[in-house]
Amino acid sequence: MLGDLSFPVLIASVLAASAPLIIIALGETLAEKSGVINLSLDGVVLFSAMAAFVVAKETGSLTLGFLAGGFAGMLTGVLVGYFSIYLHLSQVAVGFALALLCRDLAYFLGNPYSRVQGPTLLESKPPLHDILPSSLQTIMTQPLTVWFALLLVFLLYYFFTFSKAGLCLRSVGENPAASFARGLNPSKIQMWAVLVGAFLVGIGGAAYSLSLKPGWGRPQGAEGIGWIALALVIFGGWHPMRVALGAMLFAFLQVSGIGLQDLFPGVPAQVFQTAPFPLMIFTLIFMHYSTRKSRKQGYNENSFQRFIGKLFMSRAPKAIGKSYKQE
Amino acid sequence: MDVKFQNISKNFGSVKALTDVTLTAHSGTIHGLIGENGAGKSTLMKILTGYQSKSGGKILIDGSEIQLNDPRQASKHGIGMLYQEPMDFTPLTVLENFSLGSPYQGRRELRFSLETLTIRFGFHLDPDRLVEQLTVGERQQIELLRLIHCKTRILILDEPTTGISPAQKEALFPALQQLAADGMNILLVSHKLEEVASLCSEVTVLRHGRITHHAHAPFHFPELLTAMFGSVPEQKNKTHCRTQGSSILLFENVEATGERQGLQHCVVAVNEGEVIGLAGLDGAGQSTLLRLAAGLAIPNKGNVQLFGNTLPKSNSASQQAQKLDVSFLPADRLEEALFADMSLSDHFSLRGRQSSFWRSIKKAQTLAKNGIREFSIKGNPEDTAQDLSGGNQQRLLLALLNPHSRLVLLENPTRGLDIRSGQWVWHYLLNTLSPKTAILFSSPELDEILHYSDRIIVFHDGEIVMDKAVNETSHNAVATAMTGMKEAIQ
Amino acid sequence: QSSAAEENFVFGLLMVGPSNDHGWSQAHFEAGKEIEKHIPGSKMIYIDKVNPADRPGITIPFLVEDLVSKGAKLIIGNSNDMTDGIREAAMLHPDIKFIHISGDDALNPESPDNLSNLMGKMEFGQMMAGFAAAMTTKTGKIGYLGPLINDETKRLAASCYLGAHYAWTNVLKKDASALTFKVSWIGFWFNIPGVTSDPTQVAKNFFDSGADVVISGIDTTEALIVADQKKKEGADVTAIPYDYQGACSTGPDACLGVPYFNWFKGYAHFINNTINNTWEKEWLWLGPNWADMNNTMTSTISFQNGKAMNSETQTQLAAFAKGLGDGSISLFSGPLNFQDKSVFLKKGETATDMQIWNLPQLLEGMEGASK
Amino acid sequence: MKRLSLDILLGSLLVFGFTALVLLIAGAPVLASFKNIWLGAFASTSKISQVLSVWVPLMLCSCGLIYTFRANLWNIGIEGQVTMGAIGAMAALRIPGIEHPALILTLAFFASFLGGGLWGLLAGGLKTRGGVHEIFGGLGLNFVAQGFILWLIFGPWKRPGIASMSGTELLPRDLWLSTFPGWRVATAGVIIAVAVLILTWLFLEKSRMGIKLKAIGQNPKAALLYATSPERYYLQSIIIAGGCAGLAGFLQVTAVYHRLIPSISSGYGYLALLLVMLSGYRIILIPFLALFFASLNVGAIQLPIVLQLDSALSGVIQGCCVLSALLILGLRQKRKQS
Ligand SMILES: Nc1ncnc2c1ncn2[C@@H]1O[C@H](COP(=O)(O)OP(=O)(O)OP(=O)(O)O)[C@@H](O)[C@H]1O
Ligand SMILES: Nc1ncnc2c1ncn2[C@@H]1O[C@H](COP(=O)(O)OP(=O)(O)OP(=O)(O)O)[C@@H](O)[C@H]1O
Ligand SMILES: [Mg+2]
Ligand SMILES: [Mg+2]
Repeated sequence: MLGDLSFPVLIASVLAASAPLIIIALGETLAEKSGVINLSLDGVVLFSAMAAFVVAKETGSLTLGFLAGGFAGMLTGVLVGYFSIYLHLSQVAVGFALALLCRDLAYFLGNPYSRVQGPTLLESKPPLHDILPSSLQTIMTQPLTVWFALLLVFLLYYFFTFSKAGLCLRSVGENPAASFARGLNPSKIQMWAVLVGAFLVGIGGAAYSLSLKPGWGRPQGAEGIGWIALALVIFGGWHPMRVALGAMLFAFLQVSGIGLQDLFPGVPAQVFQTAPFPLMIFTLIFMHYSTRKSRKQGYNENSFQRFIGKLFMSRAPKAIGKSYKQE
Repeated sequence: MDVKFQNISKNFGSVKALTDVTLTAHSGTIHGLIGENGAGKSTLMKILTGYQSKSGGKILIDGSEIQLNDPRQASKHGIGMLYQEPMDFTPLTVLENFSLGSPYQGRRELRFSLETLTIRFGFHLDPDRLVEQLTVGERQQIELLRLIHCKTRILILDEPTTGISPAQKEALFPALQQLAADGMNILLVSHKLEEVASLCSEVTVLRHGRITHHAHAPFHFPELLTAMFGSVPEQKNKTHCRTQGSSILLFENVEATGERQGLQHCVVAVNEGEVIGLAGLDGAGQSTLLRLAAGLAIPNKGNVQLFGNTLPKSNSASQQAQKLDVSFLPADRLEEALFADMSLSDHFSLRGRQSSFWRSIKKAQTLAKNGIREFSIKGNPEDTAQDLSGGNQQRLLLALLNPHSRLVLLENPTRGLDIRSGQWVWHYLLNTLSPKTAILFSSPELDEILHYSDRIIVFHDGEIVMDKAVNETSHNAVATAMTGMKEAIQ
Repeated sequence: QSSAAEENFVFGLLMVGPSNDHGWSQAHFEAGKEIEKHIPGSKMIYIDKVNPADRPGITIPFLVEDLVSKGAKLIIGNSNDMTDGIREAAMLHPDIKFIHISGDDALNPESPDNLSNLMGKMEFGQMMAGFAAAMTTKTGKIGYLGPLINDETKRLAASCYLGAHYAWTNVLKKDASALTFKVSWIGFWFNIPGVTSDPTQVAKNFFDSGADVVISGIDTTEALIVADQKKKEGADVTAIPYDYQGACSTGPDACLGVPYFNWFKGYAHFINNTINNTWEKEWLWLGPNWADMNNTMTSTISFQNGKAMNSETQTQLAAFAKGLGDGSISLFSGPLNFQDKSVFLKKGETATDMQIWNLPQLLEGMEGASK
Repeated sequence: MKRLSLDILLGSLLVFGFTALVLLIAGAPVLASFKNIWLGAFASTSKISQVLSVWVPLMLCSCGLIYTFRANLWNIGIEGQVTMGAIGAMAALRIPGIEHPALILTLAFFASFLGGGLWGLLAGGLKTRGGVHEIFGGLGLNFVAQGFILWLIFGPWKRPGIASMSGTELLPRDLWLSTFPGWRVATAGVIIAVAVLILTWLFLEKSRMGIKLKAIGQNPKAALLYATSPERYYLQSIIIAGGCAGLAGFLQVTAVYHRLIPSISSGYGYLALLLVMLSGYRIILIPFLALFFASLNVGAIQLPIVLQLDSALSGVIQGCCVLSALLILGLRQKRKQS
């Protein structure tokens, strides 16, 4: 149906293509759960992709490359955090300016490194590769970033749902004043969430330049991904699993868009490539509409209904976008 | 552990919330703290939990001074507070709310602790329910259990019974007494004299940020009421020359959400020229009623009729009401009625229903100048609204009031005003506006209501518990009705 | 400064992509450097990424004006997409000479006299690429990563297919139906995220769906990078980049070879004519120097073998090139049908240059969109 | 006044310091870079007029954004509004059978306003009716507009023979907006930009609508008490913003590119967002800042030509300006509080 890709291959490509996006979107989820919108994603992804590639190229070490990507992300996180949490400036304004700044900074500083060969992260065989059925072999032969992304989904899910620290972080995003009243330090918690989130965004950026779209250049190929990640967080209702599913859906649309070219020869190829972006955002709008009623009623009696409700209802952290000022 | 407040004072900018408060609460007792709205009770308690900083004074525990810069330090000293406005996380579950701020425990143990405590206090709480689906009372129950679970030794309860049913009270009160008997120091903030009387061994009354009364059980209610609300003023002869005419505002069995309990079974008719005071504790339903009449809130059931027109149940209701010359002045002026960063003359430009496309800045300035002169506003046309003092903000709002208003709705019209400004406001409302204008106002000051209104409507927990002409009632009757004491109403 | 400009012959180069793209633009850039070396007194000034996505709001006439103000006497625009801008600039500056790469304005009698066209007969290069690919593939599936659909790209893809078809049926003597040649267009000469298909993803899809050789027709080297990555992971795949002699360096182990341009000869021709005042409006379509294909001075089109090409293919390819050169192998000759089965060339017919230049659709046997 | 100049001085120092640092990291000569940007923008009339041709659409977008910022809306969909304006203009220009160029151009003018305005209305409707934050509605619509223009250029409006990224076929010469001899910027464009600036100033400072927008932006709740419906004014402001952006699209088509190209908006919408933020939402500053931004954009072309640097430096400077301004604002507020 979709070009000549067999089903396992399709799954494998979708997994591979979605991994960096999952990491980025989860980083943003972490920050937003604590109440801070980091709108700078689109630039930060490129900036960290550039930093990661340059460091990996210079040192020959992929590990250092990924770390450099993470720290480049974190550096921007410091700015977002300081400006919005401690100076109480508009998170949207700071993030937007930073998005454009980081993008251009990446292009400017990365120019000498464009289109040169550098280290790339390769696919590796899963353990017990040889006794797996061949379709599983295909699906599970993936670069480490894929495993990291999947692991991160579960880690973050566990963190938010079961851990004490995760609960504290969520509580700050819902009602920082109440968290303060219970002895937490909302500003500090938010700062940590932003920093770790930005670190993950940086890792995601590095996953682009070191694994999915190896190399650096203008364009790198990760442009526009930051905006999609922001939309995914909403699409996923701030729930790690759903965010990840959203990222996979987006990757599926991108991968299959290429095959659609043959099915609809009259439609220009470019249209299929732009389509996932608006589709993503309009799914979001649709979701918003369809869950509005049920969110208003919000009464789920038995545990099964509660489970379904948790799965499909999306709700922003209550204090999102407003930083806490202590009286 | 005994707590001693020594010469505590607290300023919010120029507002003196507390002045020189000295008070001791002993362990093993329940100490009551009462006073009218805005007396400073909550502020005093928040200082004890480190949630707010104090401007002056000391806090001593068992005789030694302690530093309380944030709630964490307070909780180390065993101080915990049940806040008046629920300080919880509505999208989280009961269990999660219970665990936040508690010492670390496994989930299973936590659940077990919660369940044991609910049984002990006779509450009914499903640990997995979302808190947003609970009533305010249930939310306070969680907080209370959490505080007890956290081994709090100084327990502050700021109006713990706002949403609690009589049956739950019967479980709660003995439990509190038991806790006190076990050596806990409980500070109880309340408006409900009955509760205070049945629980506390000592009571302190705050008024305008100062201590006005201190008493040990048994209590003499009239004395307490006087200390709370001020001296009962003698009834002056009213020299109103207002004409009372046909009915202009009708509430037909209206039900609406808003404030704490919303509004239920509300039937009210207002006539031309009437001045009606809405009495009740904070959030008992007065504000919801005013907003319904102004078209700013939409009833869930029933209709609001203005001058024979039923207000539409849509966003256009407020414009409709304004077309019918209804004016509304909210209590929170900067939040709800003024534009903090805009100049006074800009406010005058916005007023009214001029249809011209352009606005004349000159004209607005002239209007502003006239307004400033007529209403003695301390300020210039170019000043922004936030530059004005609270009193002058209220004068500005009055200057902006539609002079042809047929119905004026005021929420706490003298909030933050000194006595003379307050009198001036009333003079303006009663004498400058047309005598046919009806005035509906709410106020936390009982004296004000008794003094200016022709008719008093008293609210309690979202229902109207009394609706009488002012001559047919008394200060005491209203005060007791406000606090929900049924027997005194008859 | 003007005196310095008189001593030197300054020429300007407008490149559509980055000057270090290891592809189309870099080939031009290097040719400019060669000119500086071989024509005394010549000096290149250049600007790259001349496309509306990278330089929003900047138009060709403005850039030309800037280059002219810096003393340029001749301006080269290296993209088909600059057609309108170059023509407009040529009209605004009648005393400056213009070369538009890959266009055919000069064939139009109404176009300005100071504007010439230059192109290389890459058809031959692509035939060799196709040949090498068919000799190498084990699965019989070849992917062609196409840019956007126009006459130039259609004829290049078709040439590539013809080369592959020749190798498959005439050299390997295999059944024509066992060869799949699939073209996927990304929408532009290089990746513009959110606008074009992602070439990395397209190349991956090719390999994932069974192709083991991908030929790139775009300006950048994504196909080779993906092949290199796959090769390191143990897959037996190769790729053929495009345009630039050094393109293999981004993934040498997976590089089968690269058909590339040497713009030096064409540049030198026009620049010498300008210096010697012998300029005339020309439409120049230069081919390989069959005698010495890899001579950068004389051969405009060439094929550089890569590390991944085995020695047998190398000898066969050399023989094939020889055949193309002496005319014993002529691939654009009948019987040939278009993709929609209509007849392109009858048996015995050979296509004219213009028929090839304006190829209306892909050929029968190729998969992929023609419009 | 003294404080303002101090702020500007401090801000410039920050921006200069950061940019110099970036240049040093890239191993580039700092002063030469600044000098070349300056020369690249102002060294000749051709350059100045190129600066103006960037200034015009920036002005139009910024003026539009002032309306939405007044109402406290984040109209990030402005990019798509420029694109839809350009599409509207092109649609009008393609109407067959109209002989008179002036008539077609006038038609295109209004069509572009309409195209941008309706696109704005869509984002506004999603906000007021759908409860979708304008940032996400706007972003989605940007992508939709991008897809739409690509479809037109590669589909129904493609060049005869070849569809290409270089856009639709060139407009006939008589539909090009005329320029003064020797200038590259369309006279009509400058006039439109100045007129829109004056109108915006009049609307926002002198009309009742302006004051109402400001009121709604500051306190939508209070606006209700002044018989002003926030929803209506949200929609009005975003329609006007979209319309102004649409006019920028009209000029991009008729005065700059003379055809429709995929990236017709040239990123001016996003740049204008930065610009308006930097201006602190003051109309008076907008023409000057637009000139500053435009000269950076144009002047930075010299970096690759002369110094072999990437011209993205202009974007770095622009972003840095906004962040520095925010930083200074934040620190001032913080000091005021304590
Ligand atoms: N954060 C604040 N900023 C400014 N003023 C405040 C603040 N909190 C309280 N106040 C003012 O301090 C005074 C005391 O308020 P407080 O909340 O202590 O009253 P209370 O006695 O608890 O009243 P109630 O019975 O209504 O709860 C009031 O005048 C109030 O307006
Ligand atoms: N932020 C400010 N900027 C400029 N002037 C201010 C500001 N805040 C207050 N003022 C001015 O300072 C004076 C005192 O204000 P303040 O609020 O302390 O008055 P107040 O004594 O509380 O009066 P009221 O009883 O009317 O509330 C007023 O004239 C007011 O206009
Ligand atoms: Mg209180
Ligand atoms: Mg005051």
